[in-house]
Amino acid sequence: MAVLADKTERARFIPGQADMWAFVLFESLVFTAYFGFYLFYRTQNPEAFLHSQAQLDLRVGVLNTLVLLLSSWSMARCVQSARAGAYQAALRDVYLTAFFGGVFLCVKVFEWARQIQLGNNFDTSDFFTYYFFLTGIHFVHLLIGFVVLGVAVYQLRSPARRSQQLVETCATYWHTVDFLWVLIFALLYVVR
Amino acid sequence: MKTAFNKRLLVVWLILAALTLSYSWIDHSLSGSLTASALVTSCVIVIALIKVRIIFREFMEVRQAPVVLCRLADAWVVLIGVALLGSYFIGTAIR
Amino acid sequence: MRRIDGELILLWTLPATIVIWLAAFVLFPGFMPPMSPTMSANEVAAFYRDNAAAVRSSMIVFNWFGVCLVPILILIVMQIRRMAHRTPIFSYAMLGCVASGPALFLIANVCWLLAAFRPERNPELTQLLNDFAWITFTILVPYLIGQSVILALAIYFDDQPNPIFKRWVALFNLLVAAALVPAAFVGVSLTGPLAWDGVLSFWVKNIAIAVWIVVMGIVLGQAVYRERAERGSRGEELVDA
Amino acid sequence: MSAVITPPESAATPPAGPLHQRIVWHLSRSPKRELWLAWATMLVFYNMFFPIFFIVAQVQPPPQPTWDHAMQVHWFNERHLGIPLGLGIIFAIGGMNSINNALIAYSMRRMSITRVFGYSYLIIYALSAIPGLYLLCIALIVGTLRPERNPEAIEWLYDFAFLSFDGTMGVFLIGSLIWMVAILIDKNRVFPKWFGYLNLCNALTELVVAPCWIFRRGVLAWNGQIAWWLDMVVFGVYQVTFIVMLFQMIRREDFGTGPLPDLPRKKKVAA
Repeated sequence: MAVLADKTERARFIPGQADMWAFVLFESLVFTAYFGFYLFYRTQNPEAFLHSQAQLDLRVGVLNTLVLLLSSWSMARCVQSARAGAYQAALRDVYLTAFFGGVFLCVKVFEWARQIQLGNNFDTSDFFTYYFFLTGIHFVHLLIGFVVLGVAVYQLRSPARRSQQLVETCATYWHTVDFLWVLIFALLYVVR
Repeated sequence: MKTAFNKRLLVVWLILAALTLSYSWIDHSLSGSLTASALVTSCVIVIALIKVRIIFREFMEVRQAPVVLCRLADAWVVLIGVALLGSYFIGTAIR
Repeated sequence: MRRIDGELILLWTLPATIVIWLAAFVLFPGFMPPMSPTMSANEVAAFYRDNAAAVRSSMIVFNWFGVCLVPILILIVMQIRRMAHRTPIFSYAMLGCVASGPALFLIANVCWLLAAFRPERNPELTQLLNDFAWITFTILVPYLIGQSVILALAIYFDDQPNPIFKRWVALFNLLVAAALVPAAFVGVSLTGPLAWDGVLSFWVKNIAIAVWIVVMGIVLGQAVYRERAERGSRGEELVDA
Repeated sequence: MSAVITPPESAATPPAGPLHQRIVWHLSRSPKRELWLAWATMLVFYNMFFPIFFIVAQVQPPPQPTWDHAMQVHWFNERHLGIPLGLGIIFAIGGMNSINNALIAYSMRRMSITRVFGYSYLIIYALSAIPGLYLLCIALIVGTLRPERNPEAIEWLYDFAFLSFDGTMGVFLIGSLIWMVAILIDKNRVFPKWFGYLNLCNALTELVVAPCWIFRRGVLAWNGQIAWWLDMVVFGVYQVTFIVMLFQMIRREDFGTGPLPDLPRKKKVAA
């Protein structure tokens, strides 16, 4: 009951800076263009793409997706804890997010190393060009995500700062990295 | 109050995880056949977009955002979907 | 307050720079008169074979002292800062121009030295290096034009009873900038006034640069000395305590 | 720093009259004339820059990296006048670029941050013009200079030009990031924060250009849809945005050190 009252009382609000949403929408357009080129050229030579794609291990992709979803989950919890004033819990959730992000990075590097061992380099086939390109640019976004998490930690640690808006902005960025991976995962591993 | 919120997020995560695992099932049911399939592709993209929309609404809290942002986020999901399926089917058609 | 100790030392490096540059310029056998762009590959190769020592020594000297104009340009930046402007935008723009001229010149310089390094090389490659060096040397004008025009604008906007530089310096700089423009079109032709040995691309451009250095050296010197005199008469400490 | 003169209030209001008179007033008499002049220079520079590369010299969009020697020589021959003339104009007006960078550096000076940002941006962009613009223009001009030159040497110039253009984005990338950080931590509200994030978008697409060093065909080659076309679109959006942003900044400029005031909405209409 209290929850309901609280919810209706609070006006609808934009989570974080509206500016970050401009980034999210613009950046997802850029990624949509990458994906569009990938899907288009895939249909021009489906056999070669399918043949290369068969060398990816779907289980690694599923694992990574679950890990990144976990990190997003804890980031979402962090925002709610911070909003409720539970800053210790919020900090713990950011660290948890960073931990899952780190696991994702390690699995990703491991997967790259394995593909290179199998002889699939950046320039060996069209599919692996796109694979390394899309996972690589996403990797860069994730690395920036760690800087963003650092900002969130910096905000949460001192009572003098604790800007809820900035924490939400950081979370919005992190979820963007997550949903971009959801798309990349679907397009690289499962699309036929 | 906190536990109530967390339960919802947990359910959201479980749904997302289930959708992710559904890919395993799709992949398994194809049992390694190397053929292009517009049906599989469409399903996969649609499932991914559903996941994206759930992330938008629940994790990114668009659900509680002003209506403009809600509509904008939904429009973006549709836009991405149209662009992806469009490039796939146009590519298939003019091959 | 900006510290000015040592400005005179930097200012007086200019005559030394001019002497060194002039000596190296005359020493390079390709400048007096400038090499013709219509030379065949074999002639170019023979030129570097026969004149290797002179090419090397002059270009090594240029390599050492090519950046010597930078302190002078920074002194001009400092004088622009004294002008009655509301923003430091002209001094910023001037600062952005300072390093690019020497950087492009050093590319030409390296190409000349490379051309002379292996006389037995395929003449076509030597000719390629020679072309690259000459085109780069001639076309390095964008920031020279830029700094002249920026300086002219800065002087024009210097609204005070006793401006840092007189108005004619602005006009002079615009004139120099105009004289440098034709050199940007050096690639249009291998013969005539625009070719790299032509009247406009070689003689007008290089004489304009030389005159600019001398004239700006003098007016800059006047401005620097005047600033010191003004500070002295106001009883300020010239020596940094 | 510069001596600040406060002009009488009457001098600060533009005279009534036709548009061109007001423009002349803004560029020569207005208290903000230095900034307006720099902005106008930027507008002129970019309005000449793109038409020259695309229409006069016709060196953009870039040709195929996969062409054989005969095609490359033919490509240079077709432009034997366009390249030296068009790129000659670039060399003649190149100095304007320094004024553009100075204006952007000034925007960082107006922020509540250390001067290091503005100076770093200025120097980085002054440096980046050499590999990113002038060197490749020189290679193209040398390529058109002698049609009878050995085709292998022509190929070397061809590769040099386009790889130098596409492949040296790092300097622009870091410059963009410096501007981004400056905007995001600024408390003077010089630019909206979303413009800071747009800098990040621009920086990220410049990363994507790097594979042109590896690929000779496909979307990541130096003329590829991702490495060149998409990058151009994002850069175009970014560029138009920053020109508009700087315009707004100059209109709001009050020559103070605190937060930039918002534009008085009503007054503008009345004037």
